[in-house]
Amino acid sequence: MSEEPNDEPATLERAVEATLFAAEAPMSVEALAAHLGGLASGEVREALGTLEARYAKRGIHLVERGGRWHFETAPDLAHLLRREKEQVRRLSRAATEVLAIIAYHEPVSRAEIESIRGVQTSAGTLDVLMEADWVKPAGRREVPGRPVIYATTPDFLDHFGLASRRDLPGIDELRAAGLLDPVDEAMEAALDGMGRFEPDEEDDTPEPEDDENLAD
Amino acid sequence: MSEEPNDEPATLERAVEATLFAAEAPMSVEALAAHLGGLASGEVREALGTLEARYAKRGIHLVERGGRWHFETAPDLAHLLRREKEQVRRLSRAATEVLAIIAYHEPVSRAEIESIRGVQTSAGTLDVLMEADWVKPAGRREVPGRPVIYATTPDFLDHFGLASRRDLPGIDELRAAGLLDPVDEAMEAALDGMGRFEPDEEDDTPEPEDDENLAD
Amino acid sequence: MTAPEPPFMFAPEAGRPETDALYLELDGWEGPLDLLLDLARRQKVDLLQISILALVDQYLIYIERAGALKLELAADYLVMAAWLAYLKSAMLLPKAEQEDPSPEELALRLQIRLQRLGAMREAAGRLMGRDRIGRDVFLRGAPEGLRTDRKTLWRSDLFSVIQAYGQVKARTAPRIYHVANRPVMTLDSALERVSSMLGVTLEWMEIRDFLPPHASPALKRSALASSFVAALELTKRGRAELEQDGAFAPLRIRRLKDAAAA
Repeated sequence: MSEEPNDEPATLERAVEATLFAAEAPMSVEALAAHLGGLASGEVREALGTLEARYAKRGIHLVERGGRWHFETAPDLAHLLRREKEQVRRLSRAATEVLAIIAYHEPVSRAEIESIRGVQTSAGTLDVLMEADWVKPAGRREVPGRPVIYATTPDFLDHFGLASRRDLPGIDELRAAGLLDPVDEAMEAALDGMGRFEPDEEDDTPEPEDDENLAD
Repeated sequence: MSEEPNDEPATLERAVEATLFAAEAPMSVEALAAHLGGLASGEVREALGTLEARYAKRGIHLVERGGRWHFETAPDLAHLLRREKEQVRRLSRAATEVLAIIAYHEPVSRAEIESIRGVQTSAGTLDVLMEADWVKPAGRREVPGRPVIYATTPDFLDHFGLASRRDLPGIDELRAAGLLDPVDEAMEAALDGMGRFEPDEEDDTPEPEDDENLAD
Repeated sequence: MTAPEPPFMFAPEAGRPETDALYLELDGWEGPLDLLLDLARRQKVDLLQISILALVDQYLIYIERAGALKLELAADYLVMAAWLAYLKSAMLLPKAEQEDPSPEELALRLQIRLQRLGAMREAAGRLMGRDRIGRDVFLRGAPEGLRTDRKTLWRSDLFSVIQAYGQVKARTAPRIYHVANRPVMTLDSALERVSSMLGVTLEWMEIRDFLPPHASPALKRSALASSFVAALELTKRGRAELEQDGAFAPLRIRRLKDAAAA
């Protein structure tokens, strides 16, 4: 190794480095001095200064917060600690129905959604729509129980390419398009099947999860 | 700061450094490469090599154990850290012997362990080693009774600071001296060496160990 | 008789305290083989060079002393003592009377086993002496941890939404059911019709003749069924009698005379 002689850290510097590395909480200069066998605070402070400079450009920094010192990841590398993985998924049939009802009837309470759908709506369904940012709570209905009412968001219009909710086809247009005809099970199945071949469905495949490897 | 320009770490080096510092468990080259966004293993390996050298004289070392990397405090600073942090379970003598036998002979059955020690292994001994995650069942020996055979784990290498089983202290000498061979083989070799026996050794072959009795 | 194999397998190990000192209690050893190994080590030579006779004597003396002190000896130590005594006597016998395997072979086997146990005991010591995590080297006390947050991007399209709404509306729209008014002849009207027609004559008449002549086929089928039931009912009341020549032959009916009188 072509390390310069002055690259060799002093004993105290190494001791402070190892102690702060292994510590479960940040340590004050005094705590460090006591831990290292009753050193003078000045010596410890000096070692901390040297270490701080040594780590300044590295992936880890030695930092002081409220008089206590600890190592932490360099701020510009924070994204490495929390990595976000995006996964594109197609909205389920139930969620699409709830979304449609909210879009056509807003603002609307959960009980009203259920009464229109004729089936109970699982809690997760509304959550999904809110997570997607297409639906938001829009106050409460001033009736007994003061139920939360829901409405669509600007993101909803955005995603579905609508200038406004008035662009949604009316009941008469739906009927004319044959969309109000009763749909039997076979028909629904056929529609579901067709759904699989839509282009963006490809994204539905969960990506390979490589973070599992990190665990072991 | 009077740092040399070549002291400035490369981006990948900083990223690997920060990731391993933050990780809660040792990471393989592959896990690192995946975490850092699908890099080539070679690049990561190179960065690890540079980092390992950089930390060689510091209070913290970068080490590889069983193919996985982690940071740990320098062994010569143990006295500074041990006083508050003694957290290693004390193994009974029986457990240390069983662990050594498994490590040096693996994979090895319980009967084989017992035949070396000349004493039955109490149920708790293997449990302790498995609970510590140093030993795991590794299939069955294809002999009558199909006994379970045991082997060590990556955690074992990690805990005892071994890069691989080849680093087990004295394993090469023990193997060269035939001390890891079964007793029967050693007997034959010794008897052959003495040349005291006629060619038809059949009857002289030492009877099989009383291992069968051990299987419980 | 063949010489007994050395008793190398003994009672289960107990939780025995670790010790390097040679206590008179036998609690310090992991069984007789372990005690033998300790005694052999005292000869300070390679385990393959030890004097087995000396080792046997040491072991037996040791066991005797323990006995003299009235210490409870585990059976396995006594079994080993007996075997060693046997081995010693065999080794002292003239060669001619040797058993098979020979005492030398048994002694060699014992040495090899001691050697192996010794090797593992040493290896265990060296292993435990390594820099161990949590004792000699320490991991980071408070790692930040690596996390992967999974964010779901939801996708849908306008057609799916509109279609879903259409289906909800279609599924839940009120439905009106039309039940067609089917032409039937009730049993009451059939009864009335059959009994009045029977009043006209005393002759046999076919059931078919009671049917309305210009009725639709549907009404005719209903009338046939009702008229048949009406005929059965009148017969049961004793006002008429029925006659059929065979299965599927024409069914005929006529009024009973006295019934007419009644």
